[in-house]
Amino acid sequence: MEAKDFATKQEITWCPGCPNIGINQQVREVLAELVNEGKIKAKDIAVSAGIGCHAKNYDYLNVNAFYGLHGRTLPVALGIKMANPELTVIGIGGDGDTYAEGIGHFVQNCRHNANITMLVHDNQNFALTTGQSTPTSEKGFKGFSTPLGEEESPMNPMSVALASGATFVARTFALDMAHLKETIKKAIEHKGFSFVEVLMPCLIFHNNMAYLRKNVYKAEGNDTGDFKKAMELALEWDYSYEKDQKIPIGLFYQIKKATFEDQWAHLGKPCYLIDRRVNWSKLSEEFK
Amino acid sequence: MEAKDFATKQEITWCPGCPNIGINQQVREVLAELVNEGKIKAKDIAVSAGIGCHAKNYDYLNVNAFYGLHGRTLPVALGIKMANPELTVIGIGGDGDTYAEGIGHFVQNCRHNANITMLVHDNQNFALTTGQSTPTSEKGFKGFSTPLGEEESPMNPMSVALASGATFVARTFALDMAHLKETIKKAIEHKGFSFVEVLMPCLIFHNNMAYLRKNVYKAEGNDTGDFKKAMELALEWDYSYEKDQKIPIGLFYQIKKATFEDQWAHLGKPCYLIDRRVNWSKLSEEFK
Amino acid sequence: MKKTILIGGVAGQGSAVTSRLIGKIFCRLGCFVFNYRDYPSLIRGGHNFNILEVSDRPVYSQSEKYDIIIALDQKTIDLHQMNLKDDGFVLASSRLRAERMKAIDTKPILEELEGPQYLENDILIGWMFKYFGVDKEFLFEQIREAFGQNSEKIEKAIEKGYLLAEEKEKLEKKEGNYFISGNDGISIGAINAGLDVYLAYPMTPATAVLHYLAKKEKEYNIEVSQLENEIAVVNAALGASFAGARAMVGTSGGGFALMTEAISLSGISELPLVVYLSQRMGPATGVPTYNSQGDLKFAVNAGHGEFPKIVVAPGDSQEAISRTEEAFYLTAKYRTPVILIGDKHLGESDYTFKELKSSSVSKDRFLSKNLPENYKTYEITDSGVSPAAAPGQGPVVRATSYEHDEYGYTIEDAETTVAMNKKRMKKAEQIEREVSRLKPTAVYGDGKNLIIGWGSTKGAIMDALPELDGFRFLQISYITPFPRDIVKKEMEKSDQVILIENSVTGLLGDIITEQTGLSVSKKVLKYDGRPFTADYIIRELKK
Amino acid sequence: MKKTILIGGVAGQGSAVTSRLIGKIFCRLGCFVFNYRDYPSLIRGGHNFNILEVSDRPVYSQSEKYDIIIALDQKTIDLHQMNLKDDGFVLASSRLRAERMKAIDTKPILEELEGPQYLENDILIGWMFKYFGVDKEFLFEQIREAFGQNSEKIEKAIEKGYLLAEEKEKLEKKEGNYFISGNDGISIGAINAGLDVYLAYPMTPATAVLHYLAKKEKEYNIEVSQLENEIAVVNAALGASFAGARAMVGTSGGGFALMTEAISLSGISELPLVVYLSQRMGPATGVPTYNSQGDLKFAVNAGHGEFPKIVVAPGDSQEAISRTEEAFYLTAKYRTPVILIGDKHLGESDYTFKELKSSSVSKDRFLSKNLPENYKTYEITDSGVSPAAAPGQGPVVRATSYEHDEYGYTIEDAETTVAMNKKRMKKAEQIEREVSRLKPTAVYGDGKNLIIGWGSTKGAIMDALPELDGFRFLQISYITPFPRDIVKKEMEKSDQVILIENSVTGLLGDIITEQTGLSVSKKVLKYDGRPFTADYIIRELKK
Ligand SMILES: Cc1ncc(C[n+]2csc(CCOP(=O)(O)OP(=O)(O)O)c2C)c(N)n1
Ligand SMILES: Cc1ncc(C[n+]2csc(CCOP(=O)(O)OP(=O)(O)O)c2C)c(N)n1
Ligand code: SF4
Ligand code: SF4
Ligand SMILES: [Mg+2]
Ligand SMILES: [Mg+2]
Repeated sequence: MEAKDFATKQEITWCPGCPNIGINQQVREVLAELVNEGKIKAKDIAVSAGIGCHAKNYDYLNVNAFYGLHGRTLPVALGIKMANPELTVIGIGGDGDTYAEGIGHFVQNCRHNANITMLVHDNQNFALTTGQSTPTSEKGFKGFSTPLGEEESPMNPMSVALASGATFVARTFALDMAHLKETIKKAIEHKGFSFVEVLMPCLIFHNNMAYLRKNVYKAEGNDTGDFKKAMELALEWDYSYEKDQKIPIGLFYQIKKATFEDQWAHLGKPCYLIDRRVNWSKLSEEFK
Repeated sequence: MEAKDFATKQEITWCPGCPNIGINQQVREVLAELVNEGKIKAKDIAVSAGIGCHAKNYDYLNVNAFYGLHGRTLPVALGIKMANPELTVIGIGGDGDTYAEGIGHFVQNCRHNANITMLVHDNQNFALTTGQSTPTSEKGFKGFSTPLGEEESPMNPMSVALASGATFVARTFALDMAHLKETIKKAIEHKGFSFVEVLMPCLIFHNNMAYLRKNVYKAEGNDTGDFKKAMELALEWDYSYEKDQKIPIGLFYQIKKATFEDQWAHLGKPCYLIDRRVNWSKLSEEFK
Repeated sequence: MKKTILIGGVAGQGSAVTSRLIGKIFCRLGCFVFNYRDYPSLIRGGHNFNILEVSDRPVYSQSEKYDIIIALDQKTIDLHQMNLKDDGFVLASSRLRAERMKAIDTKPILEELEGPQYLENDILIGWMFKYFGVDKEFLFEQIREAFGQNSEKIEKAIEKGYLLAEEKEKLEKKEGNYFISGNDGISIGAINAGLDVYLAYPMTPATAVLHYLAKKEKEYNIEVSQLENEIAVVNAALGASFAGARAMVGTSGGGFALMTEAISLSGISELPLVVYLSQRMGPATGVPTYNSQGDLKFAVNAGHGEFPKIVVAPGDSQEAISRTEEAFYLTAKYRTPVILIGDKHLGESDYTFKELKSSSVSKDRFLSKNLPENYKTYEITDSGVSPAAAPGQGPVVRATSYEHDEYGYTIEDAETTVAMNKKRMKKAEQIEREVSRLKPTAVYGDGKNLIIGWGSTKGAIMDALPELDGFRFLQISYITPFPRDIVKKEMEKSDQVILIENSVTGLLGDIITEQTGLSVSKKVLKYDGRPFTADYIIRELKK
Repeated sequence: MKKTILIGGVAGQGSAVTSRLIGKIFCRLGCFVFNYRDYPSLIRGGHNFNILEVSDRPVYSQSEKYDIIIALDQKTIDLHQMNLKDDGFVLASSRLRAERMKAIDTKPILEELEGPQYLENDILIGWMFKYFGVDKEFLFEQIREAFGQNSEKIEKAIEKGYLLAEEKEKLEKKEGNYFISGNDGISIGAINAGLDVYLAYPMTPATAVLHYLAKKEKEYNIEVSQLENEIAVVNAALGASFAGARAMVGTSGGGFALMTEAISLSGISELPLVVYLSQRMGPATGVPTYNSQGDLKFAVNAGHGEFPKIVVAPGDSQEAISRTEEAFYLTAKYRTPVILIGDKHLGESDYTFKELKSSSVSKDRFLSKNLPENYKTYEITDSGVSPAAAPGQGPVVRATSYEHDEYGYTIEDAETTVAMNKKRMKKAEQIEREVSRLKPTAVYGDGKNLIIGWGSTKGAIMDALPELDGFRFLQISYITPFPRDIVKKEMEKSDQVILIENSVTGLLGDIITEQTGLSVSKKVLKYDGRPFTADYIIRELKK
């Protein structure tokens, strides 16, 4: 298979040059590779998308997909996994989607540790609704809902994910194709909840391209099994732009842990293949 | 003023001996002290309560109070503060309330850093609904919704609060009255979002009294300005009971930071005192 | 024979457990029992009580006057003895005081048994069953079955009580009956319908379904999970549904409100979903352990935008079983949300039936086989129903919250928007036809005046009916689609039309007018959180 | 004079900004302008267009045939030129191709100005205003006012265009009018009502209110915040309301669904709350930038349990102003939630008025002074309304989601539950009386057939009315409490009754029947996401 087999014929409605295009391309590359390596089956891929520019991937990926409600990418992904543990489930969310509307699901899914991959397209604004501030928007950001400049400090999704118990925590950069690809691939291969924060400029409402290009560096040789080290990496950049700060990308943390599915090993196979003829008299007997 | 002035005449419906009673007592002690020290005014105290055993405090505290919806303690507290920055706002939540239904508000309010105090009565179960598992229930916990034993690992609210940007992070123990009182007092005095995790046994559904009594110790001499040290303290106990683990209580972290209210200094005084006669022709002129 | 027995005590003393045990024993003797449960929102203390209505004929509600009050504390006596019948009495330990009382000196017995305080309940049980002339061995069998290993002391306590009483009546043992609550009915109906995934966040009075199903998780190989909140619950259920599972969620009004956005999603994405809404007294947190039918119009109109929806209201535990099975059938076949609306009274009361019947509706998953490569999730067909598929079967399967074309790709143009709305609304016509075959209404009795009710009021109305000359009862079980023609016909041929509802404003009355243009002539409403009794209805209708 | 001008291009080319500028200039000339906005859900690319209806008489809707198409891209021409009037033409750069076209060679001008591409829009504007005989200096004044510092190049571009055109008409400058969108009307209505706190989470088509108010935050000393989600928004608003603030939230259907639990809380806690629900095409995410009135019944029935609620639907920007002021007045006085229901078409269209009027309702906070020490938040009074207070005033103030006694302490007993429900429902009677004085309906025209509509359909209906012999128009502005008697009387004295609604099923029709028992004879429905035009209505009614 090739990446193009995972493309659809739908007209792209992202802005010309939007980094979402590159992310989409790399997701398709990774899927093709994993299928070719026999690690996953094309028919068994399922994407759960939020609502936002990021989520338009739903229309541009030729795989099983659920375009849910804004903020609910993760519960949907978890539900898919519950019903069919054989599926390779990938969540695609935005920073608004995942860190604002859906922040509660994010924290709890880091803990649930179902074997799903969550890609957050963090462009530090609500882009599709024309550029308002999100929890990762930097202090001073002037969006339409903060015309006088955002006054709060941004949250740090990396440290929140770590503190919430995620077993795979990585950051990548939408303009570094090789890194993007490698990171997404590792995330899908990880058994458990894989969180990938994808830093991406929004050309229209939050163009941090120059800053990111200048300051992003690849964390290498870090001990990905060490929580404290991971937390240090996470805290290196505070999502602000006041001065140059180094921004590490790469795999920060990865550990092995029982997955959510391990809880319900009794289910075993896709629900829809289970024949559930129930013995009614046995079932009702309890009440006799 | 005395603690009893903050009591009401409502019949207590907590179980006999429930640690909620002690927490209620200490909250009243602290309020009386703060009033007597001239630091707050009795008429300017406002409590926001969730729904659960913990929240029955609404009926047992003789102060302005809002008994909101399950999980919404923090948005209500924030709203109160917005409308009247002069109020001393105290949120009272449970672990179900704050870490399950309301976990999203918890993370974001740690960041908002409004000058409010959030007391979480963590009895590691949904008590009022007869003992189901919450995000802090330990693996193996047998509640009615997990009769086969909880299979997930608990979240660690201390580390999540730290990672989310809380400026005051403390843990106390409901059966240590002096510590409880001291901690709550410090929390109310802190300018910014103060998070106090109150470990408490639930006599009926989660009685960890012996374990807590044995393992709780007071963290002393810790550098409360050092994030990493605070994180280490936070991670000392993982909310499990498989083996004895030391459980630090005390102030883990405290820093100074601009509060949410600093954003809207333009409001200045309680909304209800603002005279808002608007010049209509000036207002509508823009559209001419 | 007809006896009303009230059992009361502080929370934790076990009036709920005790009443269920007594009820079950009567059922096994062939009696009909209705068990009403009344408790405040607290864990220990306060005042809990149950009312057991025991009869040799079918009975569906509790009475207002008691033959026996089994008092576990003084408050029970103080609050309820004024409602003793003239020949009624209080049965209690001699540490308590009542006017007409069979006082049992339980203290020495408890000391002898070195048993915990709750054995007092068993002493009283023993006394009472002797009073009713129930065979001791039969009693012990029941206890052993109920408590297994732990039954020894309980048996002894029962025996002690038994020995102290005199036989007053002689209950003949007949063939045993089934004794089941509405919530248990919902639960086994769901299992029998082939439930794969049940998700919930605890909320009274729906929680018992979560508890029951969690216990059965391994035995029936179902996934039962409590997630972080109701929004996670309902969206995960839709994720599961997308992936081919039969999914159900359960909650009460507040949690239901949080689910309404996703109910709309179920509508446009055409993903099957059963939502069990167990009502309690609102608004907001309200009176959380008390009853109301006040969410009806909210449920019927739940979710933004327009899409077909099914709202079905069982009237007792047997109906809970079969309507739940129908809910799964309809949602699988027509791929639109079904709201199963009950309430505290239905869910937490125990009902008796000679047999429990499962519904004959198909248990099929309605998934297509031999899917074309070019599969269209939202294919426009004559019926509006598209052939369904699950991811993993082969072709790409899509589900979306956006308006879409047949493949499920996002569209925004006028024509496709219209076409897809038409497609979905066509299903509403199919559903209407199908539901008309599922007995959406029932008429009991044959007076010229018509009582209309829905849901849990059925019990009290049924028990009142024999006393109400000239009244018949129309039970409406499907609220959406509304059985317009039947209701209209019944109303038109009646003198008076009386709505009976546990609500402040009489919500079904609004729906009836909306759907038929006709108005009810009178509303008998009750909104104190307590369910109707037959006596209450009789009084109101004889006014 | 009546002209219809379509302006279109890809998103980002500025058709929205350009059309608003043109509209505003016409308004300042004394014309009446209606500006319709049509755009898909994307940021760059696609196809956006506006339709400007310009007339010397009041006009409230867009037409289907155009006099001028100002095309910024070829797609605009390809999609719309078939709707040119016989004497209509396309105005565009000569890089584009159309059948009947005034082609302007913009390239050399842009090169000369070394300006960005968007100056092309200004060249076309200049051309067009010359064509209409508008004075150049007047034009420049407008540009300078609109763009301030940045106006220089724009002026030059306009001048270039101006010089290329020939004057065809001669627009007399009359006294200028106001030009305002529904969302802006809501915003200034709220400010004028004394708004303290506006909270929202962005959601089309309500977002413009958040944007407008955020800009005014300092000037009017109001707190405008975007919180983590709609649930935080509405609960924080109630917290603020408790603390004495006039609080409002704004959202669309999906966010509204998430708020319904708290709407119920507003009901039982008796905390004032204004919820602005700006509808779009659902269900779920639906067609997010397109129009619908499909949430009406969801809004009317929003929230579990029973409590008084007010639902008011402005029909244009002027009504948006005054109905918003009324919303604040009613919620402050009666302490129950008010839903201000609008839609994309109302919110994002610009309307013209000779003057903008503010409502005469009281702007009082309705907070009591001289509170007794023994203050009771929920004191039972004859009117059902309790004297209100804010924490900080002195005595303890309470608010609760539980059922409660007069002090606000939790109760669970039957009597108090009934008393408090009665108390709250008494307010509904007061509200009904009060609303009857707020012109809940309006009748336009005087035919024997009745058109009924609500909300944004007013515009097209008003514009159609002069062409519809024998029809009058009943606009219903208060949906709850429903103006039962007026509607009934109007319907009864009419031959035909036609409901016009942007929905699939005709939701107001259901409400009319529910409230009056009467049915409309015909429904003219449109559910393609696009608003009605007068032409469409005329065609449908002449069928
Ligand atoms: C419940 C709900 N609230 C609000 C919206 C409106 N909405 C659509 S997309 C969006 C923001 C998207 O931001 P983000 O997730 O960061 O995605 P981006 O567009 O930046 O990729 C919002 C608020 C919605 N669709 N549903
Ligand atoms: C939206 C909503 N969902 C569920 C409930 C039911 N409910 C009431 S209290 C409670 C749990 C309380 O747990 P916690 O916050 O830990 O308080 P505790 O009783 O343990 O003190 C739940 C789930 C509710 N009231 N509202
Ligand atoms: S608005 Fe930003 S994120 Fe959205 S498509 Fe354009 S560049 Fe990409
Ligand atoms: S159930 Fe637990 S938390 Fe609730 S009152 Fe009893 S002991 Fe306290
Ligand atoms: Mg974003
Ligand atoms: Mg708890």
